[in-house]
Amino acid sequence: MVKEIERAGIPVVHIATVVPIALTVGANRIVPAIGIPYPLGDPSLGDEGEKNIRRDLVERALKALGTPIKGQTVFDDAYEF
Amino acid sequence: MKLEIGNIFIKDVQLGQETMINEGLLTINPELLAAKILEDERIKSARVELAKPGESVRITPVKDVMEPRVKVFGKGTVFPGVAANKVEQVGEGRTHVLKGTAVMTVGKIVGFQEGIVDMSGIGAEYTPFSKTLNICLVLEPMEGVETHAYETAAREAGLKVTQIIGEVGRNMTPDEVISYEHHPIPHLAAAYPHLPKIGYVCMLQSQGLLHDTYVYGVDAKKIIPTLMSPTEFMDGAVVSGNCVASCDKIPTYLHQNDPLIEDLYSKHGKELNFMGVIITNENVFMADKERSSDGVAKLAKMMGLDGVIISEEGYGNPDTDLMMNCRKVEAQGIKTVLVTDEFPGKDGKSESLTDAVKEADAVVSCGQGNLVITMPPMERLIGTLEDIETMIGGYEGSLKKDGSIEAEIQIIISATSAIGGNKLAARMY
Amino acid sequence: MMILITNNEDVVEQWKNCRDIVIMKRESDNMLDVLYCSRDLLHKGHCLLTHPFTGSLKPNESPYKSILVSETVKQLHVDHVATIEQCIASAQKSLENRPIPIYSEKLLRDFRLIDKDLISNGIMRAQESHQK
Amino acid sequence: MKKLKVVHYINNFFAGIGGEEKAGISPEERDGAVGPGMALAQALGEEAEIIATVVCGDSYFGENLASAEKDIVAIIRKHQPDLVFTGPAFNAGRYGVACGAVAKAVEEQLGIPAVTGMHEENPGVDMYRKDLYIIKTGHSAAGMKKTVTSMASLGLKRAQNQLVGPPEEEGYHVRGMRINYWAEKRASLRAVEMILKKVKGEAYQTEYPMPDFGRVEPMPPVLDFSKAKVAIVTSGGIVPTGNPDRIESSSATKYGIYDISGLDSMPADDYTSIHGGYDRTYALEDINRVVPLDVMRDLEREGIIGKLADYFISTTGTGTSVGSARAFAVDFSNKLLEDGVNAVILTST
Repeated sequence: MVKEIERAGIPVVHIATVVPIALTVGANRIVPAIGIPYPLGDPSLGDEGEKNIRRDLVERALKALGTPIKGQTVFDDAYEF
Repeated sequence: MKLEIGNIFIKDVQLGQETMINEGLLTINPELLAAKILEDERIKSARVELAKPGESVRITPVKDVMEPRVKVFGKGTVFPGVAANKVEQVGEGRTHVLKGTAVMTVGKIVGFQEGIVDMSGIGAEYTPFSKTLNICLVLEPMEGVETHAYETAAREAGLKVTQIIGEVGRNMTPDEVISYEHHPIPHLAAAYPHLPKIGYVCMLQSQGLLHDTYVYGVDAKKIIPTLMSPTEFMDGAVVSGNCVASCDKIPTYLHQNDPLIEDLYSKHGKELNFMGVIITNENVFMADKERSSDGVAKLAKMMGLDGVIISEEGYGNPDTDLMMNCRKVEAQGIKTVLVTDEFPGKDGKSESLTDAVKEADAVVSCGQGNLVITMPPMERLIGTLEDIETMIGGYEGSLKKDGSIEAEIQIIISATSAIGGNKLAARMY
Repeated sequence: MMILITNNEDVVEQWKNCRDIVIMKRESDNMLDVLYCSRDLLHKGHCLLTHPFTGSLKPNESPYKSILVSETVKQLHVDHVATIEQCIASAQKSLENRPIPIYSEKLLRDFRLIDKDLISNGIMRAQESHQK
Repeated sequence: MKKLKVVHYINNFFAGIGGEEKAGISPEERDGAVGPGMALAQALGEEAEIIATVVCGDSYFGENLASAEKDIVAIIRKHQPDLVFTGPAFNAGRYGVACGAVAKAVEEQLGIPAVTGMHEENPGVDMYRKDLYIIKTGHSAAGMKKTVTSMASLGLKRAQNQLVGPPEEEGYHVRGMRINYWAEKRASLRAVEMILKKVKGEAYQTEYPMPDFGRVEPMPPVLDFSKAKVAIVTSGGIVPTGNPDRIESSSATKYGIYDISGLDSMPADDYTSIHGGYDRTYALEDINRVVPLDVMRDLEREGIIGKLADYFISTTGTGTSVGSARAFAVDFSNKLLEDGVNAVILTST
């Protein structure tokens, strides 16, 4: 899916739970999600905490969209923008 | 290490008083063999029946298939460490083979296991054992014997009878002698410095009851990968206890006559340097898979191999070991070719294996087991048709009134064995 | 501690008094429910201790399945998630081709016996290397 | 031998009616061959005759999938042809998906053999390769002659129940079906020969290709988010309660577009997850864990992003064949472009 969106000319970032699968499917900008049943949340945190990490994740996704890349790139927490 | 294989070509077999061979005719004494089997009190009854290529005969359910051999000189006996044989290092000296014959253990152990050998008709095309003179031991368990115990009894009965018959060839002059040499690795490497060093990784079925293999009598679940000389296989060091999924089963016969070993030897010293066999297992415990595949890659590296061929036995669980072995051996810079069979479903459209790695870019297919065929009725039956419809590959309505059987070729013994002995293959349409 | 997911009452019978095993008994007449349950645990970071497709019996042949999963949670074990997803896809496909037949009780006992023997090998191996 | 009756399906462009501006026309019928049908008729020669051509606009087909397919099949049924051709669609994405849908409907509902043609990158190939014979074509109509010749020969074989050869002989895309055959040499010998070639770096042919996916060049970055319009797409199976579009819980054959204008957070009681591939309890507790509407609305309000699209797009990721997922994206990307969306955040479970 992600490839066809990009082929149509729209930059896309894939917040993916299983990074190797995202790589195989061909996403170019990948941000690792938190967990499979809760990609942008974490039930162990309170509402406040959950919204904060969701915000961090979405902001990292936007940063990824704003970063020039040559090939497939995983923007995990080790990545320096 | 040198082993001479003396092939005595057997053209026909018959039942009679005295067990002997003359001019290619093997005579065996059924009472003597039955009496030997019944020494084991776990077995209630034993009958000997013959089946010859081209006859209108169906044999089912088939537990194992073995080739009668006898060690004429050199240490140990055939089938070391099993069926009361002493444990001794084999693979040297000379071994005589009653070429063209096979011993089969026939009869139910559990309701769903094992498959069919048809001696003629379309079913015969799919199994190597429609071309051998088959000495069938039809066995029945004593009431109340627990399944594990009876499986061992049936396995041992087959090995004992195969050895007794093999003895007949001890003092014969073979029609053909082929010698197989196997030298220490430095010697081999120096002998053919310019030829690619090729190894064979043989994955042995090792999951549990009816899914086991034995190496010198040791249950393969308990081994970690080790190096073996190809000649040890020829003396029966590896024995099958696997009775499930008849089409990809590797009976003892195919370990004794491993097609990959034969074809690697045929090019040894000419196009390649056959460095030896790494045996490994397919345990259910995931950590064992990591340990074993690490061991395979380490041994391949230590042997200085350029490439390996990996064969597997079974479906599902072994696919993961196959891919782990492939990935880790390629990571050592050693090339791999995988030999496997396929189960892409009735319509042939789904994934053939339950695992895949991108390194697996060189695969040889032994055919897909979901193909449905209709085997014509046979005049004579050895065994029982009781469980056809619950055997793997069979289903409700498989057994027709006229005795013909419509089923997936999964139901046929060694139809798609991933050791590569057949010409059946599959391709992408 | 280990988690044993199974729909095989003989397996429960054999391992229920074992201190280091939590048994999740599933009531279902084919293996899909056991596979889904194991998958959900893998998604939360548990990992496989035994392979989901033990035994060469196809998913539309044997009604029984037992899977051993670690109790401790680490980060996502991607290979194991891929393995169970592929097994689920294969099981769905083969059950779609032909559902599990109605077997006699005698035959069901044989299927339970094989499944029990295979998983017991895995459990004993795990206990030997005191898996947590 | 009586002449075989053939019906040919093409789109607005190839029927010469017009380009994008005419992509909205509904199905209509023409007598005899039209446009590429002429070359196809020539390739069919005396054995078959194109008695009618069905024309439909790609946009009309895309937006009215069910009704368009029903009407087209009705027209074709009326003619009772022996053989149907659709396309060739070359590399036109929406036309390819339409050709595949029509051909599949004809085969399944009318039992009439159908043949089409597409370039390998056309999403219709992955979507329909397992159901249809799709002749390999070049990028554009430049290769029309060669394409229609292959389509004609394959079509005639199928209409006359002759044996269809393997993909490399007949020129159709590999369908992904594993068929047995008897090889010359036994598998072990083939394995030995293959390892020797691989070790020596010589070319060899694997007998079972591992599944893999093509690569696409990455898009240039979005430089100024404060003016950018961002949309959320998810394969996490989030749909309005009651699943109005009946999206399947796995192997989805459709996607949904759901309005979120005016909402600051995903309302737990109006939305649910129907995804068959994960434990849904956590998503049901808080849908924002899959579709981050609460955070996106904050970012929009704070001016960090220009605008959040008024809708999100959803399907179920598990089991959905690569082909269908790609076809969905081809479809909804057009809508995103029309609505001026400059960036997409895709979430998957």
